[in-house]
This record gives sequence, C-alpha cells and structure tokens, in this order.
Amino acid sequence: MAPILDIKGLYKNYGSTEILKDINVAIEPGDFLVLVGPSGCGKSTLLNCIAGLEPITGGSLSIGGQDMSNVSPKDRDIAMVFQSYALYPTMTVAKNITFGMKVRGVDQAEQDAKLERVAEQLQIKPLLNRRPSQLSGGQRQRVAMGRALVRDPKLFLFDEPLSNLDAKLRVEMRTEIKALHQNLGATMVYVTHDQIEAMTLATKIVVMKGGVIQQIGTPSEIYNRPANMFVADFMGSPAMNLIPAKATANGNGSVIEITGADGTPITLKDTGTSGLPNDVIIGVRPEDIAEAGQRSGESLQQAECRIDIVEPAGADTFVVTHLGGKAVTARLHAETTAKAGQPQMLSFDLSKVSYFVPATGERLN
Amino acid sequence: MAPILDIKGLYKNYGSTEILKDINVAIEPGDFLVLVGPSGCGKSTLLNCIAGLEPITGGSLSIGGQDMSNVSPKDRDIAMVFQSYALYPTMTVAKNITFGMKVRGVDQAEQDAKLERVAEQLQIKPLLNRRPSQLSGGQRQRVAMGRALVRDPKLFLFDEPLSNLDAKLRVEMRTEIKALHQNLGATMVYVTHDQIEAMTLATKIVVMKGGVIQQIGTPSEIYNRPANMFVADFMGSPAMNLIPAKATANGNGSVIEITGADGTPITLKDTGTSGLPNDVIIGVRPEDIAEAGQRSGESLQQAECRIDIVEPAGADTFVVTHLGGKAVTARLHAETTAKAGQPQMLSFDLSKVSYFVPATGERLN
Amino acid sequence: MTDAAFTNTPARTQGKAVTVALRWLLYVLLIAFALFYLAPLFVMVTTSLKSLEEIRTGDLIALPREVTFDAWATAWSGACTGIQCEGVRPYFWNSVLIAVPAVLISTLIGAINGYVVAQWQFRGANVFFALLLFGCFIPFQVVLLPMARMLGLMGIAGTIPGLIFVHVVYGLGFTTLFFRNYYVSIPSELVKAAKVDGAGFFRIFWSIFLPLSLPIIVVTVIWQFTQIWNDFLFGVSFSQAGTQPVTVALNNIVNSTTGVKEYNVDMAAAIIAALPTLIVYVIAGKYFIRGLTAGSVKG
Amino acid sequence: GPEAEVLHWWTSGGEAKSVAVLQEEFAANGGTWTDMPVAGGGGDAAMQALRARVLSGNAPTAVQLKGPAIQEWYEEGVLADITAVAEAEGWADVLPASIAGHMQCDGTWCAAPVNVHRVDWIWANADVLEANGIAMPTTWEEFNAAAAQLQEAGIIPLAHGGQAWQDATVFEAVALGILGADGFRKAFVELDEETLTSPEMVAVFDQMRTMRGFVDPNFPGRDWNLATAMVMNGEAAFQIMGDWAKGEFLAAGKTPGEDFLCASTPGEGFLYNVDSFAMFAVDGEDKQEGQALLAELIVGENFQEVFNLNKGSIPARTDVALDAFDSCALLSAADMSASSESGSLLPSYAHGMALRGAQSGAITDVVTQHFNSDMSSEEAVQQLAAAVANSL
Amino acid sequence: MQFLERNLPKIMLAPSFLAVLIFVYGFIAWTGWVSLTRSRLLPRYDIEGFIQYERLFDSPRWDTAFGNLFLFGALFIGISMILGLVLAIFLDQNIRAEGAIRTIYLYPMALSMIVTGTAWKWILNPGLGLEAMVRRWGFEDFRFDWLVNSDMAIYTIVLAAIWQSSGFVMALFLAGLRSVDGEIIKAAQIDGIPTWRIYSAIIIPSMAPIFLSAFIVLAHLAIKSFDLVIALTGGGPGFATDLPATYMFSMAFSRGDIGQAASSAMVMMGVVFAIVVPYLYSELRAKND
Ligand SMILES: Nc1ncnc2c1ncn2[C@@H]1O[C@H](COP(=O)(O)OP(=O)(O)OP(=O)(O)O)[C@@H](O)[C@H]1O
Ligand SMILES: Nc1ncnc2c1ncn2[C@@H]1O[C@H](COP(=O)(O)OP(=O)(O)OP(=O)(O)O)[C@@H](O)[C@H]1O
Ligand SMILES: [Mg+2]
Ligand SMILES: [Mg+2]
Repeated sequence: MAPILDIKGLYKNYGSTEILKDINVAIEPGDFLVLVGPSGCGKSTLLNCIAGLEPITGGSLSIGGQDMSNVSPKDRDIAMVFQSYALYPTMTVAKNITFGMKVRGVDQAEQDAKLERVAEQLQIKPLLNRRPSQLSGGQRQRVAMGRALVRDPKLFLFDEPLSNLDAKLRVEMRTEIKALHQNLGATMVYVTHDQIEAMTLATKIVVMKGGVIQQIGTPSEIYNRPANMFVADFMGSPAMNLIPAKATANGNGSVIEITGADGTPITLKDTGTSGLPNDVIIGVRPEDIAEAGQRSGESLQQAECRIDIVEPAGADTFVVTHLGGKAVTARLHAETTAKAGQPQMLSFDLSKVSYFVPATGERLN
Repeated sequence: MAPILDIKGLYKNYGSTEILKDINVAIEPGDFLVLVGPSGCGKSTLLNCIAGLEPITGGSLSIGGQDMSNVSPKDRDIAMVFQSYALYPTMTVAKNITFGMKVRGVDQAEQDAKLERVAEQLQIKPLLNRRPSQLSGGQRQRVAMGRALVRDPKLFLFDEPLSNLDAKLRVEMRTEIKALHQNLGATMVYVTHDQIEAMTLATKIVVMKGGVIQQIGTPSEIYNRPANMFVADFMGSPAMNLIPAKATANGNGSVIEITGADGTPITLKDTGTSGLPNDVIIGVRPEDIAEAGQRSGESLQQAECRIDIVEPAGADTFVVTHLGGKAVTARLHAETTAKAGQPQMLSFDLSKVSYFVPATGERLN
Repeated sequence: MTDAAFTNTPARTQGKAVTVALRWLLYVLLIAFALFYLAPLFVMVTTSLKSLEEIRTGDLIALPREVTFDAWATAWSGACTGIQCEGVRPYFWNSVLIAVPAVLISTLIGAINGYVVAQWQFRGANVFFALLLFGCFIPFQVVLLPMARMLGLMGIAGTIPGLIFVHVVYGLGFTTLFFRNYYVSIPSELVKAAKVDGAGFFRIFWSIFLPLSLPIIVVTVIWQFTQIWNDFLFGVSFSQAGTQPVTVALNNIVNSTTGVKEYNVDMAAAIIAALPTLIVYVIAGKYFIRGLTAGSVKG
Repeated sequence: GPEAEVLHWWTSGGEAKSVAVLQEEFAANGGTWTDMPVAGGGGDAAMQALRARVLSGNAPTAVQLKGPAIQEWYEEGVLADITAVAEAEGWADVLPASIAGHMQCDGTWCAAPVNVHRVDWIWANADVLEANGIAMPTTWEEFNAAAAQLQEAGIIPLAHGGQAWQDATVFEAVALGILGADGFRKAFVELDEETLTSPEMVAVFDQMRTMRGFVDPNFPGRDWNLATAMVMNGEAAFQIMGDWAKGEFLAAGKTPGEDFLCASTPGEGFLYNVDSFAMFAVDGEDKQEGQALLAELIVGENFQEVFNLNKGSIPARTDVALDAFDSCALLSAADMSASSESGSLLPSYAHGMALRGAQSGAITDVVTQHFNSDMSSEEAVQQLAAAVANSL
Repeated sequence: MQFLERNLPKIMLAPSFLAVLIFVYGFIAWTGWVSLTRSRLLPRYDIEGFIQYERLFDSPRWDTAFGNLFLFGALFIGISMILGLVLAIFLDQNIRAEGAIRTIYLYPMALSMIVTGTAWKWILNPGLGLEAMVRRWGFEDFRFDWLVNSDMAIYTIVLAAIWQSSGFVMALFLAGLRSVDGEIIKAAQIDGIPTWRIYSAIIIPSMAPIFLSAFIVLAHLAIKSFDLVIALTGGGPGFATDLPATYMFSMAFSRGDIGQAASSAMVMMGVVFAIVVPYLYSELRAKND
C-alpha cells in the first residue's frame, strides 16, 4: 500500500534559523500518527507544512502519492483541528460546520445531509444554533471536529486539540477521538505534548526534540525500548527512573552496581544483557519496581531501600527512594505498607530495563 | 492539641448569592488539608476568607486559637501561593521574595539571611536577579513558594499552585511540595481541582460542591468509601464506573444483576453486603476490574464483556466495555490480550465496590 | 499575526501577473491616501517658506522658488498680537507651563482613580466610574460660564494654576478610563499577594502598579498633552494678559480681521504651535495605538 | 501709578498701531498698560473672554465695547462710573448728542468714545469707472445699471466677502437708501413690525437679490480686506464697506480721489459705528486711577486726532481740527454734522450700534440666509418679523 | 486606623468624585436652570418656564444646526469607519514601510483645527486652492466650490473631519485585525475560503467591539465639533454649516443670549445622553462579568 503521507528529507527555516531538520516520515492509510515533543520543538510547524500553511525550505512532501509543492491548503484534501479550536466566532455552530461547503458551492441539500450526519455522530445536535461563545470547552472541541469531519478528507491534522480542556474532559475527549478513528478508519496526524495522549491514541509515534526526530515507532516500542534517554524520560508518567550505575560482565549477563541512599552499594544481576560498558545509566520504569514478594520470576532482583516519600494516589501508591544520587519513583499497590523514613524491600524487574550511554544518551540494549 | 485552623458554621455571600454554606473544618498542626471540587464551587473563596482577603458573612474563623474577625491579612501569620503565582512583575526574584520583609521593616541582614536560606532550599540561587518574565513556569512556581517560605507562617495557603504547569512539571513540583511539607512539618491548606494532586498530597481532603462540603476524610476514606456519587465520580481517574443495577437479597449477601452490552443480564454475587434496596447504582473502580485469572479470591466475580476500545497507556492498558447502558472502563495489565470488538472475561472485585441510592446519590454500604 | 498568516501560503491560485498588478494598485492607493493626509501640512510648510510676494503670485502647491525662514523668525519672536510684537514665543512658554503640570497631575490622579476602580472594588465604585465616563462626553461650551464663576470663587481666575485646574478636572474622565481599563487586566491576585505580604494601599500602588504602568502612562500622557496643548476654548476663556496659551496667540495672529495678511507668518506660527504635538505623535504614535488598544478600546 | 488692563480685538496692522498710540500716551502719563488682545469672530472671542472674566470677578479695567452692549453690561451692574472725568473734561459739550447718548447709562457716564466710523460707504476703483464711463451712482437704480454694464465688460461689479456681518453691512446700506432715515429708525431701532413687513422692506430684499447677482461666485467666507484688494487691483469695481476700508487703500499707497473714490451709499442719512471703551468696576486705587486717566486720554484731542488718522475714521469730538485728514474723512465729518441736524444720524445695526445682540443677530440670520439661498423677498420679510419677535 | 485603612480607597476617590459632581453634573444642572430663565448677557436665576425652548424650536437657524448635526454626524461617522476599515485592510497586506504610512495617516489627530483650518480654507477656496490650481493646469471647467456653496459647504466640514479622524479609526481597526487569532485564519484557508471572504465573513464580524468603540469616539467628536466649523466656514455661507455647538457658542458669546444658549446646550446633552448611556451600560456590564 502506498503511503498516504510521505515526507522525505524535509527542512524548514524561518529566516536563518533551522526549525525542522531532515524529517522523514511516512504514514499508511488508517494510521494514527502522533507527534510528541516538548514545547517549541517544531510540532506545529511540521503540521503547518503538511497543511500547506507554511512553505517548506527543502525536501519533499506528498499526499496520496501526489507532490504537494504547489498545491494550496484547500486543495490538499485535508482537514485540521486547532488547539484554540479556531471557530468562526460570529457564526452559529451549524454555519461554522457548513461554511466551507457553502463557499465551495456544495448544494444546500447535501450540506444539510452532511451537517445532520456529523451532528449526529458528535452529539451536538442541540447546539447547532448557538454561537461558539455560548459553548463550553468540550463542546467547542466537538464543533471543531465537526468542521473537520464534514470534509471527508484524506488526512486529518490535529494540533493539540485537547490541551485547552481540563483533565477530566481531556480523558473523555481522548476516548472519543480514539473511537472516531476506529469507526472512520481515517488517517490522522495528531500533535500533542502530553505523552499519555500519545500512548493511548497512536498507532505510530514520532518523538521530536529541537526540530529533529528522535524515534519513530509504535507506542509499545517507544515505551518499552526508548531509543535514547530523552525519549525514555519524556514518555511515561511518572518518568522512567534513570540511575547511574556500574556494569561488569557476568557470564552471559551482567552485574549492575548502584549506590544506595546511605552510600552502601546495591547489586543487581541481569542475566539477559551482555556487552555493557563500565559506566551506564540504567532506566527502570516505576511499575517495574514492586514490593518484594508481590511477584516472582528469575528477572526479579531484590534490594532494601529507604523510602523518602509515600504518595498514595488512589489506585496505586507511589514511593520515592534515592538510588545513585537520584530520586527514584516506584509504583506500588494501593495497599502497600511502605512508610516514609522506613526501609523497604523492593524488587526490580531487570528483564524490562533499558541501558544508556551516559555521555550520548544512546540506548545500549 | 488545639486545632490551628478552626472554621465553624462559616457562611459567605456576595450580595445576595450564597457562595459558601455552613462550612465546618478544623486542622491540627502539621496537617495537609486539600480542598477539591469542580470549578466555581467556592474553593478560592474559602481560602480568601481564611487569608482575610474577603470578609466572612457568618460563622467564625480562628487561627492558632485566636478569633480572626478583625485581623487583617498581614497579621494572620499566613503565607499564600496563587495559581497565577502573582509575582510582582517589575521586581527581581530576590526582591519578590524579600518585599514582604522590607514592608514589615525586617532588617537587611536578616532579609539576606532568609533569602539565602530559601534560595538554597528551592535551588533558585542562579535566578535571584532575573525578572519573573524571564522565568519558566516551574521556576516562577518555585519563586512563589519562596515568597511564602520566608515568612515562616503558622499556616500556608495554596490556591491551585500547579495548575498552570504542564503535566510533567506538575508531577515533579507535586513531589517537591510533598517533601517540603514533610521536612518543614508545616500546616498547609491547599486548593486544587485535580484529584490526583489531592490524593497524593493530602493528609485530609475536603470535597466541595456548590459551596457545600460533601465529605471530609483521609485520601483513602475518600477514595475507597466515597460518601456519595458526586465524590465517587469526582475522585479517581479514570473515574469510578457507576452502573445501574438490580439487587436482591441472598443470605448474608446480595445478588447484583447488570445488563450486558448485548442485553443479556450479568449476575454477580456480593457476599459481604446486605440490606440493599432493589434499585441501586454500583460503583466499581477501573482497577478493581481485571482480566479473569490474574487474581483470585472469594470476592472476585467473573463475567464476559465485549470490549469496545483498547487504550494502551504504557504502564497499563485501559479497555472500555458497556454495562448497564454505560461505558465502563477497566484497567488491565500492559500485556493484556484484550482486543477491541472481541469478548473478554473480566473479573470484578466485589469486596471493593460501593453502592448508591440512584435518586439521592447517597452511599448505601 | 494575520499578515504573516496570509502571505506565506506557498501556492497562489491567481496568476502571478494578476497578483503583481494588484499589489501595485494597492501601493498606488496607499500613496494616494498618504498624499491626501499630507496635503494640508505640505501647504503649510511650503507657504511658510515662501515670501509674501511669491504667495500672491505663485501656485498653492508649488514648491518655494526661494526658501526663506524669515516668516519663521517673525512668527517666533516678531509677529504682532495686539500691540505687543513678540511673536508666539511668550505664549508658547505659557502653554508649556500649563500643559506640563496639568498632564502630570491629571495622569497621576487618573492612575490612582483607575487603580481604585479596577482593583479595590467597593459598592458604588462602578457608579462613580460611569458618572466619570459620562463626563468625558460633555460639550465644553456648557461649562464655560459656571466654571468662570467657580474659578473666581476659588481665587485662581485668569491664572496659570486656574487653567491647570480646569484641564485637570476635565481630563480626569479619560485618564481614569485609560488606567482603569489597563489595571482591570492585571490579576487581582497581585493585590492579594501584596496584602498578605503586609503592603498597604499606597505601597501596592507605588511598588507594584506604577512600575507596571509605563505603556498606559505613555498613552495617557500623549492623549492629555495633545488635548491640553491644542485647547483653545479654555485658554481664551480663563486666561488674562500674560497667561494666554499659544493657541490664543495663534488665533490672534491668524484671525485678525483687518490689515495685510501675512500668510507665511500665519503658517509658520501655526506650525510652531503644532510642533510639540506633531513630534510626540511621530515619535510615540506607535506606542499610543498599541497602548490604546490594550487599554480603553480592546475588543 | 495708574494701571490698566485693556481687553480689545484690535490685533492687526493699522488697528494695533492705533492702540499703540494710546498706550504710549498712557505710559507717558506714568501709567502701566497691560495688553489683552483677543482676536477672532469680530469680537466674539473677546466677548467670551470678557464674560468669563466678569463672572469670575476678575474683570479687565477697560474693554472695547460699543452700542447697546454698554447699557446691557451696565444693567448687569458691572460697569464703573466715570462721570467725574466726563464732567471735568466737558464731554457733553464736545460730543454729538446721539453719540453721547451711547456713552451714558441712566444719566451717568460709563464709556469713552474713540471715534466715529461711517458704515454706509461705497468705494470704487477710479480707473475702472473711468474706463467704462461710469459715474459714482447716487441711486440704487444707477448702481444696478452701472453694475450690469460692468458685468458685461467682464468686471466683477461688487466686491463682497460672504460673512454674515458683511452681508448685514450691505443690507443696512440698501435699507437706509430705500426706507429712508425714518423708515430705518422704525425698522432697526424701534423694531416696528409694520415697517419690518412693509412693501418697502420687500423692495430692500429685492435689491439684495439683485446685488447677489453682482457678486463673484467665490465670495463666501472671504475677508473684507481681500474684497477691498479686489477693488484696488481692478478686479472689481465697487465695495460697500465702512471707512476702515480706506485704511487698506492708503496702506497700499493709493490716493483718494485719484486711485479710488469714496461716496456715501445711495440715499439720505449717515450710519455710524462708534468704537468706545467701557470701564468695568474694579478694586484697587491704581486701577481706578488708571481708568480715569484712560478715559481722559481717549477723549483728549490729541489722541482723537492721531488715532483716527491712523484708523481712517473721524474723531468723535466735534472740535478737533481736521486739517490733516483726507477728503473722504472730511466728507464724512461734513455729512455727520448735517445728518445730526436733520435727524438722520443713525446707529448702524450691522455693527451692533442699534440693537441688542440677540435682536441684531436674529435680523442678520435672516439677511444672510436670504442672501445665500433663493428665498423669496416676501418670505424673507415674514421670517424677519418672526425672528425679531422670537428674539425679544 | 482600622477605619482609615478600610476606607482609604474611598477617600482617595472622594476628591475626583466631588469634582465630577460639581464640575460636570453641577454645571449641567446649572445650565438646565439657566435654560429656564431669560438670562441675557450674564446668567440670571428667575425661572420663567420653557420660553427658551420655544424660541429654540422656532428658530430656523437651530433647525439648520440640529439637522446638520445628523447629516454631518452620519456622513462623518459612516465614511470615517469605512475608510478606516479599508485602509486598515490595505495596510494589513504585509506592506513595506507600514510604520511610516501609519504615522502619516495618524498625524492629523495630533493637530488642532485652529492650526490646520487655514490650510484647509486655502485648499478648498475656489479662487486660491484646488479649483484655481486645476484650472491653471488648463482644465477651465473644473469646479470644486463646495466651500462657497450653501448646499455643499457642510460637506467640506465632513471632508476635513474625515481627514482628521479617519487615520485614528484606521489604527484602531488595524490593531483589531491583528488581534484576530491566527489559527482562525489558518482554519479558514484550509476550509478553502478566499481571502476577501475571510475578511468579510470572519474577521470583520468578529471586530464588533472595535466598531462600537470607534463609533463612540467618532460620535463624541461629531457632537463636540466646533473648531472645525469656526476655522473652516465660520458657520457660513449664511448659517448653512452651523452645528449645535457653534449655535450655542454664538448665542452665548456674540448674541448675549445665555438663556437661549443654555437651552440649546441642554438639547445637545440630550443627544449625548441618548448615545452614550447605552454604551456605558453595555461597557460596564461586559467588563464586570
Ligand atoms: N513565524 C515564525 N518565525 C520565526 N520563528 C518561528 C515562527 N513560528 C514558530 N517559530 C519558532 O519555531 C519553533 C517551533 O515552533 P512550533 O510552534 O512549531 O513549536 P511546537 O512544537 O508546536 O510548540 P508548542 O508545543 O508550544 O505548540 C519555535 O522555536 C518558535 O519560536
Ligand atoms: N467578587 C465576586 N462577586 C460575586 N461572585 C463572585 C465573586 N468572586 C467569586 N464569585 C463567585 O463565587 C463562586 C465561587 O468562586 P471561587 O473563585 O471560589 O471558585 P473556585 O472553586 O475557586 O473555582 P476555580 O476552580 O475555577 O478557581 C463562583 O460562582 C464565582 O462566580
Ligand atoms: Mg504548537
Ligand atoms: Mg479558584
């Protein structure tokens, strides 16, 4: 299947500053591509380039197999949803949704039919005669989606569509977008800087930093096998614990030594990884640290750690300890008996850890 | 120990609208009291009343055992941190922190000493000569904390101090505040509408709605035994699933019948709860629904459900199914085999469910 | 924002030639309007640089054949207004003496009023503000006579302090409006934080609000300065010999009904009288509009 | 020493020079003169300033005022009494009775006359008339015929500035010619309704309509001195204007009788416009002394001669030697004494000598409205009567 | 001390409050009172009823002045808004030297008509200005004599007023255009809406508050217009270009008819009231939400 969006060696400068550097991405029909990265890394700029709202400086960009160099936004068969919703403030919801069709001269009956269908789908029928200013954030978001949906485009572009909503609504809308994607089988490019959103929505994630792609992969690749420390730190909440350690070879595996809170070394055995250099950073996700005795298996290694902080969070309890001079967070059961200031036996699942080069941050295993 | 803050029958009106109704709260020294509730429920207003920034309409308020009716904010021995940080935009960080001392005429040497100590504590030493506009959100947040810390007050008041930060930073700062509380042994009143923040920080939570207190309790009381459906729905993310059900008595326990996605009834046996009325709402948290076979125990009841959506979120995977006409979310392991559109055996932990009266929302068990 | 959004679209549907032609048309129109706005100033400047002889014989818009600054010298220090022939110079300084304190005082009071109305809301503050705003719209002719009586009762009739007083009173509406609208957008949490810090009313104003107010101070000062400097009605009504502002002198020079009209001197005097406000607008006009839209008339 | 603050609107050229004469004399007598000129609107701006100053209890010492306005201000109780000076100087003997009348309020003297302007002058370019074989008209018919002839020849017959007071100046000259002295008095001093609506008044407006045809199209808003210049340089033939126009001719180096001609407008009578200074009640001996000195100097022979030579008018005193004056002034002086005897020495309404401001203004409104539109004369007369009634 | 602290804001406002009460409302009341008397040269205080209003409404000059206010006001406000908007849109097209052009359009606001009136009078004078100039170029039939034509003179006032204020309106609108959310324009571009439709259907309708502000500023200028008329036409030809403000001025100061002036002032206040009060109401309500 030919990729629906194919970006090759794309560069984008503003004046003399390079904003995007050598971007290569391709998406298949039905993909849900999420662009993540910290603020200012160029996500919106890339999206604007795809939409044709910004000219590209170098490289090529094709949609549906057709080169887009000289195609204006309206002819690219795309639809876009913006962070600020960008609803036309003086028009009613219905007009907001149909205005594009009206301008393109679509006949009234068809306009009505499409409006009807979309309003149904998004459950905004009762709102059709309101103005954007009379809507709540979530409702506005729905209308903005409606405006995109009536176009039946080849490609949907979303620029942080949920970041103006409060936490609760964000979760709800996220689920709705996911459902929409599954129902429509549409192709989507979605920008966010919320990594949970990225994980839950994407079929494919692009992690960016400073205009450069750091990693492209499925959510589980990105989560479980981050390509470097930046990705490891960026994805997941609480973030992956990145602990400086010494590694020594041990048969087919390695022995990892970490400095505990009181200076005594803690030793862990990783039987699955070999060929590590002496200085490494070991990356462990909080959910891969558990109370000793809760799970069992060969890859589990135990160590006693002094607990600094206990944060019960309803479903789970987070505890913070110190290893290798860093605060390390572990996700324990809600019913844990760990107490702040007390030592606690923790088990580390070494089958799931990542190793990084301290200097470059590159992944080792 | 005498309560440090004691609010009795407090009322607050703006003109003729009652904003706060019959508020009764007391806090012991060292408590971390969190006020949660939806937007507009009166959290900020209550905090302003405590600070003396708004006069109260009725009831009494005492701090450190002393009635505060005619005491101005500066004499209440409090410090306050605001959502917008409210840093003085034209002053440097150092001046922001020392302004209050300067106003009170504290001598220069002492000002310097305190500034030094606080800057150390919060690691903002390199920032002391910058203006607020030259700081990032998290740095501003720290400065605002610094301004509060130099006062060594009896009581710290925080009004959504983290809600302007992005998700990642919010988590970090949350941990810092928690640490600060533990280290200083200070007494804090903290407003938020983020229930995760409430759960992780509080020693005591006050849930408010429409100016009325819904429940006061420890985080685990609030999470596990919500006093009504409002609290149940409000606390926890994803929210507790509230499913309409029919209950019939069964010996010492009850039998609960729920309509499945395809209309076939699902029957669950609760051996621990009796005396339920016929119509109930059963509340189950997502983490109390698991894949069948993962855990075992008497209280676990299995049922086959069709999965509508699968949302992998890194550490966990959320799946959505439909029960009793409602979308029901379950939190499964990251490695779950559940697939959208396929049936899946799920187990419900009935020892942890809550029951509510459909009409009033009151808790039954 | 918008222009950036418009111009960078990579692909245009119209042909390039059409686009270029449209762009030329646009520039031609813009320049035509610029000429319209500049015409009177152009006539004034060129006329002031011509000799009387050339004015009588020449074209209105012709450039001076021979540039002479005599008219300027005369207007500044030699033109007669009545029996005194000192030009507009002494009146110019009168205007300065009136405008500078009046602008400063009305700005300061406006700032305090705006601060109270915006940040220390109390019952009735809005009523006060509405009353004050309505006062902005009162035609000044209405107040001339009673004001004269009041000034007499206060013992400052015909004096420069009297004129300053009048300008301050009728400037309050606008200055308060500007500051109020600016301060309303400053979060009230700032005041709360300062109160908790122990600062009082003046301390908060002085240490926190004033340092923040530069943009709106610029707007207010420009506005007030223009109004007061250009005022004729109050100047002619409430001054006496020795306190007349430059507009009155200008009027005496320009509007004399008999005798030979020295148009070049008239124009030179007019430009001299307009110079301070003109300079202020050219230098600070940008900040003026920016501040104005941030303040009083923001959408 | 004596002090005087003088509010006036003589701000330009010849006028200012004339005032300077007074100032010098005042200074020579040890006085301190503070000048308060306010130009514009034929004194409107000065009156505005005056009102404000009187209300604020800070009146100037002397103010250029004239006609019934003096009595009006007197009625407001704000004028000073200068009877002592007047009696000591014997003003009653040297001033014509009708002019003296304007200076007296309830039997006391309250103002000092400066000069007598004659308003009903017609000025002409001598060369233009000669070239077309036209003599100075003595009736309005002659004027119309001459004007028509000039128009044929491509010359603007009547130089006119379209400002309300100039319209009124022409109007009253025409009215004096057509209504006669008695009719004029009835109409514009006594405001007799019958006269105001009489057929003669219709004829006056008819003549105005005719005159409108003799004016060039660019007349509105033009200053009178520019109209005078048109006569001077031969662009136009005639101008109807008070004798201050002579000052313009003289300033341009023209000689009466040779370069330009002066004559009274067709008809019997003499319309005068007397400039005077009223003294306002002020505190302070210095100022009161200044007022007395000023009054004495103003009516003094020396000032009357010098000032009027400068200004183009004739002295208010009848006992000043006229040797230095030109032919037009001599004609004016002779006509004045003749008219004074025949009872046709009349106050100018257009220059505020005959009526209070409200009434003269109401009349002027109609006159200027008629002159600047195509209103019929009958309608104008109706409006005139209505406006006068409304203004009472 | 407590009392002082609590009431300091009120105390600070008190002098201004007092000043406004006396110098605005007191004076309006005073004018209202005087309008009921037969005051002439100086105010008198014996109430005589509504004669001044009867005289006012009988006066053809007032009819003209009052009618002119609406004619002048409508044209001035309408054209200034349209011109200002058009210029703002032109300047919004990424124009080179935008700053300089903006300054040129804006500077007339800085000048008083006392200053520029003479230049305008010249330019508009058929014998001296534009008409004479064009004729000298050889177009003998060119006519531009509005200034001296009773029926057209009011339009010269409109012209000069537009010259003075339209640049200011342009600046307001330009700021308004610039404050429209860039994402809305992007959305419209993707929707395939042509540039002129983006302006007409989306941007301009969303600037309603700026239109209101501009309207109020212009209305306020129109009602107060005085210098303009005095400098340009002195109310003439005849009294064809009188406005209520000049009518009132001439009644008070050249006619010595203060009672009449007061009654005309009260009618003007009525007009101001009718325009401003609804605006103030909406303004204060909106800002309080
Ligand atoms: N018109 C422009 N001219 C110059 N630089 C620009 C322009 N627009 C954006 N930039 C710069 O390009 C970089 C990338 O901006 P972009 O808006 O794409 O970031 P982003 O990843 O979307 O950030 P955010 O998460 O905050 O939306 C930023 O450093 C920004 O300052
Ligand atoms: N000055 C005021 N006058 C009248 N009503 C007010 C005032 N301040 C707040 N309110 C109202 O009081 C109610 C409670 O406001 P408050 O700011 O305490 O809510 P909150 O719980 O802090 O909300 P949020 O989470 O949005 O900050 C709201 O309905 C608000 O509209
Ligand atoms: Mg972005
Ligand atoms: Mg709040």
